[in-house]
Amino acid sequence: MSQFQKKVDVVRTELVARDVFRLTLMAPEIVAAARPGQFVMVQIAENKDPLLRRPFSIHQASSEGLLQILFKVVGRGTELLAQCRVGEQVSLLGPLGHGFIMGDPGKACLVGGGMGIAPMFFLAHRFIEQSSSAGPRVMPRVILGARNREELEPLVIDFQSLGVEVLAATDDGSLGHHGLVTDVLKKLNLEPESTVYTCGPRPMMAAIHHLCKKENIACQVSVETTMACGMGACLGCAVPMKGGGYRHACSDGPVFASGELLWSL
Amino acid sequence: MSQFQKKVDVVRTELVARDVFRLTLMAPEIVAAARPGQFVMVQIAENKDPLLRRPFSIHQASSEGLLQILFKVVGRGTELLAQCRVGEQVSLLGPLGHGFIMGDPGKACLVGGGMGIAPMFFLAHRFIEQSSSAGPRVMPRVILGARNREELEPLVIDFQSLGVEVLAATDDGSLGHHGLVTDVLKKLNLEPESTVYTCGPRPMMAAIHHLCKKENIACQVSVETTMACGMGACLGCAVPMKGGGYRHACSDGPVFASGELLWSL
Amino acid sequence: MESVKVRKDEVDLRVAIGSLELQNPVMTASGTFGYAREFEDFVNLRRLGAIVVKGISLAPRAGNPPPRVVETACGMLNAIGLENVGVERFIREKMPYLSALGVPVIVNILGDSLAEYSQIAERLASVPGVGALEVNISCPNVKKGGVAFGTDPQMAAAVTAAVKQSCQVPVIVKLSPNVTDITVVAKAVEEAGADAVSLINTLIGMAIDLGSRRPLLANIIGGLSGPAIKPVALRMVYQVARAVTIPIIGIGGIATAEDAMEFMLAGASAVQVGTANFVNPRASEDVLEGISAYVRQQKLESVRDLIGALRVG
Amino acid sequence: MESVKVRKDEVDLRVAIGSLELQNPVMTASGTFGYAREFEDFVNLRRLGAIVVKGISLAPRAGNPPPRVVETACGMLNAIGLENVGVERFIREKMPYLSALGVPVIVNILGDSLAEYSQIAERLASVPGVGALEVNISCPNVKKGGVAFGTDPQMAAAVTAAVKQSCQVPVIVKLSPNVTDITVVAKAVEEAGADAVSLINTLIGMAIDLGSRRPLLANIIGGLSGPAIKPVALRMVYQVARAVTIPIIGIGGIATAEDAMEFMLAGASAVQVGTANFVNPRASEDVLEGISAYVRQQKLESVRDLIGALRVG
Ligand SMILES: Cc1cc2nc3c(=O)[nH]c(=O)nc-3n(C[C@H](O)[C@H](O)[C@H](O)COP(=O)(O)OP(=O)(O)OC[C@H]3O[C@@H](n4cnc5c(N)ncnc54)[C@H](O)[C@@H]3O)c2cc1C
Ligand SMILES: Cc1cc2nc3c(=O)[nH]c(=O)nc-3n(C[C@H](O)[C@H](O)[C@H](O)COP(=O)(O)OP(=O)(O)OC[C@H]3O[C@@H](n4cnc5c(N)ncnc54)[C@H](O)[C@@H]3O)c2cc1C
Ligand SMILES: Cc1cc2nc3c(=O)[nH]c(=O)nc-3n(C[C@H](O)[C@H](O)[C@H](O)COP(=O)(O)O)c2cc1C
Ligand SMILES: Cc1cc2nc3c(=O)[nH]c(=O)nc-3n(C[C@H](O)[C@H](O)[C@H](O)COP(=O)(O)O)c2cc1C
Ligand code: FES
Ligand code: FES
Repeated sequence: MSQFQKKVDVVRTELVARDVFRLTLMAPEIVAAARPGQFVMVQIAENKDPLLRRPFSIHQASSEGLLQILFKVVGRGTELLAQCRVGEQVSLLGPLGHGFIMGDPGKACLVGGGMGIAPMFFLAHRFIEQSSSAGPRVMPRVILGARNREELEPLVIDFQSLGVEVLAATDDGSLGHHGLVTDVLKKLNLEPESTVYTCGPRPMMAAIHHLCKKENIACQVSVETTMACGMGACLGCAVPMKGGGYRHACSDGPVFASGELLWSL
Repeated sequence: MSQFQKKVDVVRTELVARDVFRLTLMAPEIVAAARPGQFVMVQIAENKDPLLRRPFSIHQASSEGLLQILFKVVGRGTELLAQCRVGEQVSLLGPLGHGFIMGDPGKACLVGGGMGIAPMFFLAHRFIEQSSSAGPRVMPRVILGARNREELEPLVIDFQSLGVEVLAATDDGSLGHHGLVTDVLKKLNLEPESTVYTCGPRPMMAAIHHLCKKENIACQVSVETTMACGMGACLGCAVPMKGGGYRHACSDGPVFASGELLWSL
Repeated sequence: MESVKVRKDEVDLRVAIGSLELQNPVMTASGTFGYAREFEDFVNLRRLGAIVVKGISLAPRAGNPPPRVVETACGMLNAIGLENVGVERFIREKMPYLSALGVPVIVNILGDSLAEYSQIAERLASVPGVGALEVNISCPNVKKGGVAFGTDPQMAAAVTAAVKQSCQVPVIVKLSPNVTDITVVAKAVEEAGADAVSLINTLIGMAIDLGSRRPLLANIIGGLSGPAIKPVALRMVYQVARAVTIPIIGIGGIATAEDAMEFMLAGASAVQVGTANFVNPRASEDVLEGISAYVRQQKLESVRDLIGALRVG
Repeated sequence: MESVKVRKDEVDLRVAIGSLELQNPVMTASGTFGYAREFEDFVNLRRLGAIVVKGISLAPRAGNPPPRVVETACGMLNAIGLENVGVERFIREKMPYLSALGVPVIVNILGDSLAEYSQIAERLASVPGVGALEVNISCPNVKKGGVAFGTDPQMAAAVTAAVKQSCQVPVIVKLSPNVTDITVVAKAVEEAGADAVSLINTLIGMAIDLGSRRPLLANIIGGLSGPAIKPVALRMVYQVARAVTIPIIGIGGIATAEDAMEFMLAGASAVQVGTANFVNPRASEDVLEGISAYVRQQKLESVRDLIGALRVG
């Protein structure tokens, strides 16, 4: 496993929706090693406050060495990161963690909620690359959910530009299904050999886990925890396991088979 | 006494010499209240590191509400401050302290060494304004010293543009007298009714104090200490007094009659 | 909660420290707010819950040689050495301005012996405007007095009893964090009659200049304050809140209303803003306004609903 | 200083911790460097003075429920709860990699009783590559064991004696800063036979989420580390250096070579880099390179010239 700590150039900054930002960074070494579901730790400040790096999923890793993260401003760290400008540098640590285990693109269903959409884009992209190199193009299914159209539409368009069809769900019904992504997933009636790949708020992932369990469908979830190091050193990122005990989101995850995890906290 | 805490716009940044910067700030309230020898406390970072403000003499306060500080990068705070860009804002606290007690411009001799030149410019400017409003223009004498021509020349030119003649001294002889400002001062043979106004490194000010004492000339010095608050609240800025005990650089000074201070530390 | 009236359109911010009723829980911390007047251009002093002034001793003290302060990561060290004008000049020169503000003045007192504590308490208790005494048994900067009283429960209790006997005003004992178990000292002073405890004073620390190979403070060691110490202060307030029944005043790294309310959740009835005053001279009023906005926005009946309201388990 | 050779063109960075000779004074702090392998992409592990691994107990421990870590001003709180794989799996799974590095491995050990400390020391002492044991008597996270041993000089001495009797390797006792007088504990463990002391472990702290009104750590309290605590650590190293004659390992907020050398001036013979590893996984090697450059540039005969070289008075 190759991991890097690099000061990288910010080459593009985008305001995707209110409080949602996308940074494009030139990070060829990390990109070369990156797989969907992995993440990077971003240093926020040159000085000692905020002290710790912040974890962000790899949103896209292009063949030109460009790495993207998509994030929402939720606190001090993300607020400072949103002020990043083209020409500045940030320190990245990555790629970190174990990503999704990618199966048959035609049997894949990707479900992203809120900022959980971030890693799904990289995953969708790789599925499509994989499927096109293996004969006739088979597209994974994609379900994306968010609070409203404003937040979701720009991301839906991005996925559509990859050539995939997107099923959308919003809390207020302003785009796609009025309600939860799980409603949409339920209606899809996936075949038993399918695999659901998901990332999003915990209640959403819990609902998807239970649905998949009932339907006997494989389900991989990417979890979030607070993290200090992101590389297995601090043991701060404990994830309670079904059988008792903990595993570590950064080094054992962030992707787990949903059945391994303890969902009733 | 009126003091203000204001977020002010950076309207100009200059690299004056290697590691020496000048910031021009739009601070009309502070400018209106400012007198030569007073200082401002500048907040370095939005976040909590570095925590404390840093004190800088008021280098110039123009009738248009512009305030300048001139500073050298000596540590983390000044390094960050040097990265300030036009369009950004900084928080100022000021004007603080008691400035110079200005006597007869024709009897004034200003001696600035290194960054101690900063307050001398504002003082020279006010002396000239004062003298021109009071009939025929009488110029204060000005002696400026620094390590070398590179550091000193831009500042000498600034003073010359006020119309004053500048006697320069450099450690390496690359501009003006090869040696100390005290040598130059000594040769001036000031009349007994003169007042020397000085700011600079402590050894320089000590030498000037002793010279003035011998010659029976009044001498006002602006001292530097570490400061936490700059406004008399923390008692951190103790200055040892000749008669024992301490006074406070920020609220009792930073300008003192040199004879009041304990010079033999 | 009767003596201070609340207007209908105002939120109820009143809290009580023993018999002392405050219009709101925001005070200034001793040694960080001078004698209040220094802040009159920045803070509407009449709005504060109380003003705690720089520690006062019987005789004036010159304090330590410089350097006295140094910045550290998210904090600062000070070794002021309890410089102060002494009780007589304080009463003569500072109290008239302070008492005219109409806000309770809490005088932080210190002494080298029980007798000194008694004497200064007696002298101050009768001065109009003095709302309470805060007994500094915890300052780490002076060799005699301070250290010993604050770290030994018996001595802390003895000082408390001596001060209580010498005055009628509420007595707040300010605890040192430099102890193995702060609840032991808190319980000792509670039993000795303290009306409230305030915590924490500074942690003892040190800074070194590599270039000169010298300590950065002339006094070698000093007291650490500021945001860096907030987690320690919060923990100690939480622990003391479960050990005593008298009110607690929370101190340590408070710079925002959020900080202040976290201390209240942990069990503090009031708070003191310290080092933050140096960075933002308006900090105390900013904290007050933030608390007021929160109480209004959360539709709390009173700010007192926050005291000890931490949900654990 | 014989066993480790210094090449002519290299600066002399060797230091000794009792009978353990190190090629340089830079170690990693327990619990912040995993089992070292996690850092192999970032640090040339063979260059380090020593590697201190995560605290090991006799039986594996699952640790505390999450959240376990939270950021604070210039610091962080952790309540890992001493999660570890237990001594047997450690020896089987981690030691082969570690011992192959050719750098002394210092195993941080913890137990709930004297017997447990003895047993684990006995078990580890004979394992090839184990250069020393660091006895954790100070971890604040576990109710049993940790706290009591570290804050009571008698108990600290008893653990030290028990571990010393159970092994031949040098025994380093890691001191807790959460005490009134750290020199008392330091002297007690020195007398009980400790070959060195390391300090400081974390300060006990707490953080609260105003929104949910809950502690930010599931364990409520946790250990504060990082730059915020450096002044306290430096002060304690300075105090202990004047109280004991055994070597001291300085810990607390060290992120740069300057930090490390300040601890050496205060009296430390070696240092440990902790929380800084999380921000900059190369921190330990950066510190080492910085010290090396300084010793060369200042033309010191040896890095040992720095130890206790603080100029006071
Ligand atoms: C593996 C992983 C991948 C992630 N990917 C993304 C992503 O692609 N896009 C995105 O917007 N966010 C992502 N996050 C969450 C992101 O790390 C947090 O939003 C961020 O750290 C908040 O920092 P802050 O300083 O702004 O907030 P803080 O002020 O630190 O906290 C604000 C809020 O965020 C929560 N929070 C803080 N730190 C974390 C953390 N490390 N993990 C989860 N929640 C946290 C706090 O509990 C609090 O509610 C990811 C988290 C993990 C663990
Ligand atoms: C009233 C007053 C007016 C001043 N005016 C000017 C000015 O016009 N131009 C200018 O360049 N500098 C001036 N200074 C000095 C300036 O405040 C310091 O250079 C600055 O605070 C250093 O900050 P730093 O973070 O870069 O350095 P740090 O990393 O904090 O320290 C680097 C070096 O600077 C010294 N230093 C740190 N803080 C102070 C301080 N408050 N006062 C003096 N020395 C300090 C330290 O001892 C150390 O040697 C003035 C100081 C005072 C007290
Ligand atoms: C410069 C300075 C001077 C202080 N002087 C006193 C004092 O005279 N008496 C006292 O009890 N505490 C004194 N303190 C401690 C503060 O009142 C407060 O307890 C401590 O600074 C922690 O709060 P903070 O982190 O908000 O500053 C002083 C603190 C500072 C920084
Ligand atoms: C996440 C974490 C885990 C730790 N685990 C241990 C441990 O197992 N044993 C121990 O003695 N100290 C442990 N410590 C304490 C550190 O070794 C060190 O003493 C402390 O963090 C102070 O140093 P620092 O400020 O450089 O981090 C841990 C610290 C952290 C942050
Ligand atoms: S975040 Fe440190 S071990 Fe996972
Ligand atoms: S700097 Fe605070 S009193 Fe002078």
